Amino acid sequence: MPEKKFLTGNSAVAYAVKLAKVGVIAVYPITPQTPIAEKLANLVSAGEVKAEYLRVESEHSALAACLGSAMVGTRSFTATSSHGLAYMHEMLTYAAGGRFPLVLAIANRSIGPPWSIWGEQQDSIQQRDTGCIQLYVETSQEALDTTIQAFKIAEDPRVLTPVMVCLDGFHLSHAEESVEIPDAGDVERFLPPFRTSATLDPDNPMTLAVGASGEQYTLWRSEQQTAIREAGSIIGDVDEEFGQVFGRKYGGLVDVYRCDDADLTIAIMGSFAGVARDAVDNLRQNGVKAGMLRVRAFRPFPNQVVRQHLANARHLVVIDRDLSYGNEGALCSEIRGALYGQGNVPPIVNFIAGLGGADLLAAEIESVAQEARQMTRPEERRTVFQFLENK
Amino acid sequence: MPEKKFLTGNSAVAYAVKLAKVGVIAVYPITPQTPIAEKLANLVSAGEVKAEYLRVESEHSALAACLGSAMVGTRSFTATSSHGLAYMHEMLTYAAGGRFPLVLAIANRSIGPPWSIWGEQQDSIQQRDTGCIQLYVETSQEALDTTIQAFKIAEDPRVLTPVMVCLDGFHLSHAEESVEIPDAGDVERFLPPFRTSATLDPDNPMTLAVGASGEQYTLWRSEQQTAIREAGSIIGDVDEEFGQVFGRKYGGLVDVYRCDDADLTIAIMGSFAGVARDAVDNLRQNGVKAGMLRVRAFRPFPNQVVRQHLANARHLVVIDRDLSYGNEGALCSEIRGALYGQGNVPPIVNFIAGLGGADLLAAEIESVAQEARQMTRPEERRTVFQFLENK
Amino acid sequence: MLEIVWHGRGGQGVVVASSILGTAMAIYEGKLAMSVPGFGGQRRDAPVIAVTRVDDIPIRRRDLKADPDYIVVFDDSLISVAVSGLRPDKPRHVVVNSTKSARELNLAGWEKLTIVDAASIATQVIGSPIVNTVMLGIFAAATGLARLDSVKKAIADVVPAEIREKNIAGAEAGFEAVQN
Amino acid sequence: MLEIVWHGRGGQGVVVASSILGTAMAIYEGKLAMSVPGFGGQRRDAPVIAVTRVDDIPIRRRDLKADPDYIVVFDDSLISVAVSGLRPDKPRHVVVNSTKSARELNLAGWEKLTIVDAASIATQVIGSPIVNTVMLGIFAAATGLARLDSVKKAIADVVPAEIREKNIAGAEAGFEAVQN
Amino acid sequence: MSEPSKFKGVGPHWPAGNTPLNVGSYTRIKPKIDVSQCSGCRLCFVFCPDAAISMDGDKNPVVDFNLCKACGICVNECPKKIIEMTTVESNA
Amino acid sequence: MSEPSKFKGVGPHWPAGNTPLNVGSYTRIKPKIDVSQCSGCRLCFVFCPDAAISMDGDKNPVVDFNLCKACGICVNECPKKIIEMTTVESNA
Amino acid sequence: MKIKDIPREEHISNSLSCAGCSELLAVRLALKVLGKRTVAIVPAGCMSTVNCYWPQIPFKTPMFVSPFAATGAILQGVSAGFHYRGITDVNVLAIAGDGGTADIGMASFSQAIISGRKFIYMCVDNEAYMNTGGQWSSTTPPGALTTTSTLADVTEASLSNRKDLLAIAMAHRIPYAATASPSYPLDYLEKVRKAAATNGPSFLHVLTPCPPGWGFPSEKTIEIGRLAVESGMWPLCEYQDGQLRITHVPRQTRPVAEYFQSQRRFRKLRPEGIAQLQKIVDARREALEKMVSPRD
Amino acid sequence: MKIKDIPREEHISNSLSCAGCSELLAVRLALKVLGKRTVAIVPAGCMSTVNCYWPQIPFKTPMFVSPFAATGAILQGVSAGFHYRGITDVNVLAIAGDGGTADIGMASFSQAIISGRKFIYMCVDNEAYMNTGGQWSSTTPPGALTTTSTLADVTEASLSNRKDLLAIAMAHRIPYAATASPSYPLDYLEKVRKAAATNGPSFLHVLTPCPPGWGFPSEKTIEIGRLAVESGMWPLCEYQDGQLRITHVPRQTRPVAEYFQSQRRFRKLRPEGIAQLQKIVDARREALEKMVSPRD
Ligand SMILES: Cc1ncc(C[n+]2csc(CCOP(=O)(O)OP(=O)(O)O)c2C)c(N)n1
Ligand SMILES: Cc1ncc(C[n+]2csc(CCOP(=O)(O)OP(=O)(O)O)c2C)c(N)n1
Ligand code: SF4
Ligand code: SF4
Ligand code: SF4
Ligand code: SF4
Ligand code: SF4
Ligand code: SF4
Ligand SMILES: [Mg+2]
Ligand SMILES: [Mg+2]
Repeated sequence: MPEKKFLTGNSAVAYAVKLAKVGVIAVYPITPQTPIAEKLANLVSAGEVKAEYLRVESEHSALAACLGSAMVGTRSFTATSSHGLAYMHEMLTYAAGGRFPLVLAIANRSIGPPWSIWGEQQDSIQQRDTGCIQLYVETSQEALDTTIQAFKIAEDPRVLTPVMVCLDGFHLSHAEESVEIPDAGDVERFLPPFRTSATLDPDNPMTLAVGASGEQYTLWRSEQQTAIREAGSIIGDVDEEFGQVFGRKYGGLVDVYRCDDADLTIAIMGSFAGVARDAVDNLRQNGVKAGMLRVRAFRPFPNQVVRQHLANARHLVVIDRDLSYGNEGALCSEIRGALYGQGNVPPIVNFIAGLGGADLLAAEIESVAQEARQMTRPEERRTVFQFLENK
Repeated sequence: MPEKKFLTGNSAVAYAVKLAKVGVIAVYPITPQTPIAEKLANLVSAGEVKAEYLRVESEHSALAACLGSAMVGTRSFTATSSHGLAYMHEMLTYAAGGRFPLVLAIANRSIGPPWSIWGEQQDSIQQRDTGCIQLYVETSQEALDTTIQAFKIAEDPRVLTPVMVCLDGFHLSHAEESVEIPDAGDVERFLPPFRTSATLDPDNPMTLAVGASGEQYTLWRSEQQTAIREAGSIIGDVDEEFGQVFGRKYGGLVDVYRCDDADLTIAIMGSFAGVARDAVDNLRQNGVKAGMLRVRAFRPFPNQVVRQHLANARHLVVIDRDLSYGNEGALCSEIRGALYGQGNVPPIVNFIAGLGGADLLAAEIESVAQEARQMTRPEERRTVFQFLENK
Repeated sequence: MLEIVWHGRGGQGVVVASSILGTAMAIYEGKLAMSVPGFGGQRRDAPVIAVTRVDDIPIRRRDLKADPDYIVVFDDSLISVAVSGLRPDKPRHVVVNSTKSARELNLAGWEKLTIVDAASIATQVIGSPIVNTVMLGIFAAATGLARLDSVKKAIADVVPAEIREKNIAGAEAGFEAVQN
Repeated sequence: MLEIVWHGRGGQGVVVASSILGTAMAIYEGKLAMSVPGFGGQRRDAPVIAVTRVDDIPIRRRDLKADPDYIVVFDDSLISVAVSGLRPDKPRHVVVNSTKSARELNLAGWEKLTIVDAASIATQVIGSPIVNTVMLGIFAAATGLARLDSVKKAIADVVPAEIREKNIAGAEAGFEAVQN
Repeated sequence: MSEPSKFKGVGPHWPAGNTPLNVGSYTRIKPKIDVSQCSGCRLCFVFCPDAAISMDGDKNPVVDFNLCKACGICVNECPKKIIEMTTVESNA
Repeated sequence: MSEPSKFKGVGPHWPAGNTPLNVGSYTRIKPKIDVSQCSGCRLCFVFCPDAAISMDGDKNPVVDFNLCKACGICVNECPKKIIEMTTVESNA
Repeated sequence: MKIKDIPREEHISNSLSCAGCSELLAVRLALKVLGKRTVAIVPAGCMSTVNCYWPQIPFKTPMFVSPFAATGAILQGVSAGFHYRGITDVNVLAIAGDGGTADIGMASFSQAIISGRKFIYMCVDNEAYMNTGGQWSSTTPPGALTTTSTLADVTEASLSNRKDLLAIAMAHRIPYAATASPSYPLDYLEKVRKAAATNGPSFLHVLTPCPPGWGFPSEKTIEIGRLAVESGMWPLCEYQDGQLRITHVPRQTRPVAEYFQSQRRFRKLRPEGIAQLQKIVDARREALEKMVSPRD
Repeated sequence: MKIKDIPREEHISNSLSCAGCSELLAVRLALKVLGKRTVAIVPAGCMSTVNCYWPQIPFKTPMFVSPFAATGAILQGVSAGFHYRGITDVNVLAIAGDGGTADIGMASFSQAIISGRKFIYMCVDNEAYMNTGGQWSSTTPPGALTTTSTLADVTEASLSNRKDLLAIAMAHRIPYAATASPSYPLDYLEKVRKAAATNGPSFLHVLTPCPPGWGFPSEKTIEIGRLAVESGMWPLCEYQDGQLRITHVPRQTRPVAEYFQSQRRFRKLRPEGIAQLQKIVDARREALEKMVSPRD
């Protein structure tokens, strides 16, 4: 029987890990992810989760340990944030290139200096080229549901690629709200037992993670690219199937709000989509046909659906909780790439907001949206930092 | 007196470090960078370089040690490749956020698995969001000259940001060619003594790398962004001044070849620009108005000059020696971003080539260019993998 | 949407109180709710706030910049902070743990005001001066927002077993203190 | 552009030979040159190649896929590999270290061909069977591409001090072996 | 939150010893020392983690309420047991 | 370079023990064992890093030229000194 | 050194640490001996977090917040940089936690020792990751609860299950290393002095009781530290020129049970476990005495 | 075990290693004793590089090429994964170099031991980073030249300047650890057997002479290993149940000078240096004998 609980995003993830019957958990503490590690430790010692709980010495080793256990056929999980995710960087590339189907939860946080334990998406954005799938969620419920979906996506024989489930630090990881915990039996039916292709098995000996060059190397890399592109459709399918079984779905690659007839669209990722929805409603009350496009899958990047939903937008505000220093917000430049070459594309305001844990209010989005409406020439571009413009 | 030598790209870098009078060198071995570490070790023990040579236990520590020595007012240098650079990821973010003016040489190499010791630019491309400046060079001479320039750029009070000098593994790091070694005195005049802002100094005590949140945090981040954008013009100025002193310059942010009247342009980074030049000449012999745009500065990304030089291009081939799995080559999507919103932008073929050390031949570029000429609608996009299309 | 802002000091259980009320509203009062803890590594005695939001439709905002309908203050040294800068545009109910009078607390102006010496109740009933569950009882009685029963169930859900009973008793005591 | 391809085995100094010739041409013959070593972690005895390119204009290509004008083979077990698949479209000069005859080596067809027992020269003069510098002398004499003097200067630049003299002598010996 | 940086250095660094906040301001119980009986052994001064006790002259320990967090260590460690915790109205 | 992968597994992994190349093929000097004097002590078999020596039956060590890299260890370690390096024409 | 000789000048105050924090006390006292010309490298952990958030900057001496794993490497760099510039009058001090030293920092710690450079590496050991709320670290003692180790009692495994940093430093043949406790200020500060006087790497392993993390009232901080030494849980030793010696033999030795009962983190420890641990502690004390007593 | 008992079955062949590689020999022999049901974790280093490049795959048993720093963590994961699945008949073996163990891998190595999980960690020590061409590692002996340490002679610093992995493992109270040499196959394989029989972590530190890296002709590989033991440079010991013992006392002891003269890497070592090192080796031998001899 489904059960209702009042949960933080972190606890929601922990319950998903429990429902997914994970066999090995290796998590290293870091704020704001730590409560996931702690909740899982409790569930394990309470016997509610039958998993091996590894206390490794770093995040690099946490992911490495998961690789090791996955390699011998055990579903494995880790979670981290910020410097911890940065410290995993080599291993993320390794897990993706080696096609290991792992699931990581990322409680998004900025990376210092300046040090900040608070929320920001820079940590996972910095991993955009590692080959891992990245899904960003809005609510505790979505965090739980997406984590379950993530195992199914990662382990799909056509994908076999690690999946990062990203939840905003504190704003989502630590805020509590109502969550429906799915029935264990339903989850078991939805999520087949762990499958992987690369195994250390004396009965079928292989050398894993071999070397290659030139042509053979390129072949394997192109297969890796095919798989993660393929994941694009699989993410949608899994979300659909999840909806049929559990009655909740999230739009697959993107989640749209009042977009169809919008001529001003706000693109965003993660839990600030909530205030973006408020901003959309307020703008509409003031006669601005606004809509919101929430990108759930940042990798693979959904170029096609983004094009589709922005086809009619005349103004675009892209909110980035990150910044690719020396260029612009990552979501913004990826969206530019998606729209490249389309007939009359909209001018874009790139709103850099929510850095270092800053709250984002609907009103702030609305005022940036009003700025955006002043821009008419598609080649116009503006980057607006929260707080600083009014200085 | 300038002196002519027959040098690999790696040795050229080592001579630049000598000329820059670096005080602390901390390098960890990895192919294809290792010869830099070895050459410097020899120069130090031969007394030709008066520096402290640190034998650390990892690349993370190599860059950390450089931070430490820079913090007490010593010009510091490290170099790495591939997994080593990936292992530095956290420290790169740290050095950039902390505004430490360091110079790193990167002998570009792929990151496994599949393992490959050979050339590819994935390793440095994966660092595009860390806040470091990235300069890609074509020849041994440019490697030497750019390394000297890099110190001046990094230490400019307006910049104070780490600079990565990227040279293709093997094709450039290990191939030998004629190099003019600048006169030590000239270099001393060109490059002022080491300056930095963040120092551990008992006579002016500060706490370095502090924490912050929200508004103050955002302020520091926006200053970081301003500094690296500013570096855009400073890179050009330094290259110009270098030209005046030493008679060699490289175009600053980009280096163009027969671009002015080109209606088919090949965009590329690094040492394969050589074969791209051949391809351009051959194409022109066959009546195709081709040109080449070599991007030297990938961070900061030169949106404006790229726009300028591609204004008239009707066809565009972007060659990426990297791949942002789940999207496309990084150079390609950044160029899309740069051209976004311009009047009739060209359709782009993204040619993924030279992975895992593969050679790239002019003929291969030419045939992709011919493909590109078939494309007419700006929204058309094609990703072509070397080797695999003809399969 | 109703917004309840909790003020206290590190160690007084402000975040837990907000979590308990949220649980009561979301699980036992059929509402939708969200509890937003004051973020950051507060150490003991530092001022802490938490915000509980209650509504019939999904709650979208997750910030701490609330425009409170209810203000609950665990430590009367924090009152000035708690009520400063509040626009007089809507009725707000202030619930305070204090031995002082409204005037002493400079709260004379407020018509919706509940002052109870929750500390001594807590010390008596729970055996420690940690007032959060007592304040929940007081809040329930004074505002009628949640039924005592729901609050007690929520306490049972949130509070660790070994101190559960005491805290339920604490809530009851707080509730009665207002009733009578 | 002239392309010289060097064939040998790990340990025979193929890469160094290419480097020395490149140095000779670039520094002492006023040409532009590039030396491209066979890439990768070869271990002893594995076949290795290197390519030297020489031109009057900047050299742009850095690959190993050469269409050689000169083919230098340090180990006659590699000849088949060295000459296989070469289009007959241009004259190519083959220089081999061997005790065998052209026929035994299946090189009868080649008009530009130099076969010298460099190994015994090396053993005599240098005291080890490492033939690379001897082969450079032979190459210089047989092809006239570089002056012996330039080769000797280049050896002095590239080879470590302790074995410098011997190797210069080796080059001379190789040179004379062809002259006479 | 405090006003953004006016300090003109570059990057997230800050002059040492800048502490606008008085950590002692959180607590209203503070130690009271009966200096008349004090032996001047200085143990309270030594053991106070927060540098809240200074020895004025050679004998008298003085508590700085702005720094004192009321941990009670001095009370516990004073060999003469002449320090006690008392509630103060204003703590600065 | 060899032809690209036909192996149907996913990712950069490969079935164990696949060695198309014979590392012994590089060298044309190989050990020759005078088995008539061999004591069967097996030390050559034990010390050969490349598993190039096998004991056929209980007595006779046999060298597999496809695997032998001509390191000379067996020659050096044979207590009876009955192994010598000889040049072979074809090495397989 | 006498209590009276402890300098009055303060080099850190107004820190956001919890009340009764002995990590802060250890730092405060060490800086008194080391003085103004000391630069501190402080990796992520309580001692950086409570001392680095703008605009509250409690260190009066230069301080750098170091990445968690990099302490040893930063030390090498700072020490080498000073050496390159010929600056010899500055103490280079690291203040790292147990997690930052024994776990994620182990590799750079180990290499820093081997580098032979001059620095003082101080590990303030509160036996868990306290800055993140008290998770298990590899120095967490057997029987202690943390938020990620709910180990209810001592098991065979759990006994070896703890890193002995002094032994590890000795295995590196470090010139100077010692265990210490701020509850014994003179012993502690004498060791800080010796560490600073060492011409090469030195290591101080300081036990720093943590009121919220260990579960005891803040006024007991010093007392708990004393109890750790008197119960034999934390012997005060020193390793110099390859010789290990005990620097303080407690007048009275207390049963470990007293130590365990003084802290909530040990609440799940059952009598058998306590008895077992008493044996181990006695054995260790004996071994130690043998080890330090000159052979025959 | 007798020579005759060494299994004939080969589990690795056609490796691209150099001729006379004793790392390969160590692996080949170990696999003979451990058998088919062994999974090998091999971090970046010669033993992965020469055995992993498509399409040449010499391992016949399962093998994983591990990231350089992660060996210990992968071991934990593999061991835990097998344990979770109830698989108990597979040996989990790491084959890591000195660089991969003593330098970049130190943190994960250290934590793997503390984890108490069952595995065999074998360090094949050729005393430098050979896969990248022979750079200094923290096990490079004093007086040896590498491409990044041109240290011409022994200096006070350089003497301590070497990590003793056995001592470090012992400081972790590891259940089983030993030094070994493939030049002593029976001693070596007996230790492999014991390591496999240990119900917990075990560590084998194997000296593996490297012809190109050390500068000696490939046929001397075994001889050099013997010389290392007979000269006292590489004592063969074993640590079990907290006891250290010497497993092989060479019949004859040779002067270290012989060892140094046998390898080009020591060519810059001057007589005074050699004399100094002879003293150190003698002292160590004595200390070792004392240490292992039961106290009075
Ligand atoms: C790479 C990385 N991983 C994790 C963290 C999060 N983190 C910061 S401090 C800390 C715990 C520190 O524990 P310890 O070193 O024992 O110091 P203490 O706080 O106990 O004084 C952790 C896990 C980090 N900052 N960086
Ligand atoms: C993070 C990282 N840094 C550097 C390297 C490059 N690297 C690969 S193997 C190796 C040396 C290995 O030395 P060792 O561990 O002693 O093994 P050996 O080759 O000597 O057997 C190095 C430096 C790497 N693969 N990964
Ligand atoms: S109570 Fe604590 S903080 Fe206050 S003075 Fe005493 S020891 Fe210092
Ligand atoms: S501890 Fe007590 S006796 Fe000693 S100085 Fe302080 S107050 Fe005086
Ligand atoms: S020469 Fe070396 S490889 Fe060949 S058989 Fe003898 S030992 Fe084996
Ligand atoms: S070592 Fe010599 S004697 Fe022993 S088996 Fe081999 S050949 Fe025979
Ligand atoms: S948690 Fe412990 S160590 Fe950290 S500041 Fe508080 S008392 Fe000090
Ligand atoms: S370099 Fe040394 S260790 Fe590496 S393969 Fe060659 S012989 Fe073996
Ligand atoms: Mg700690
Ligand atoms: Mg090695």
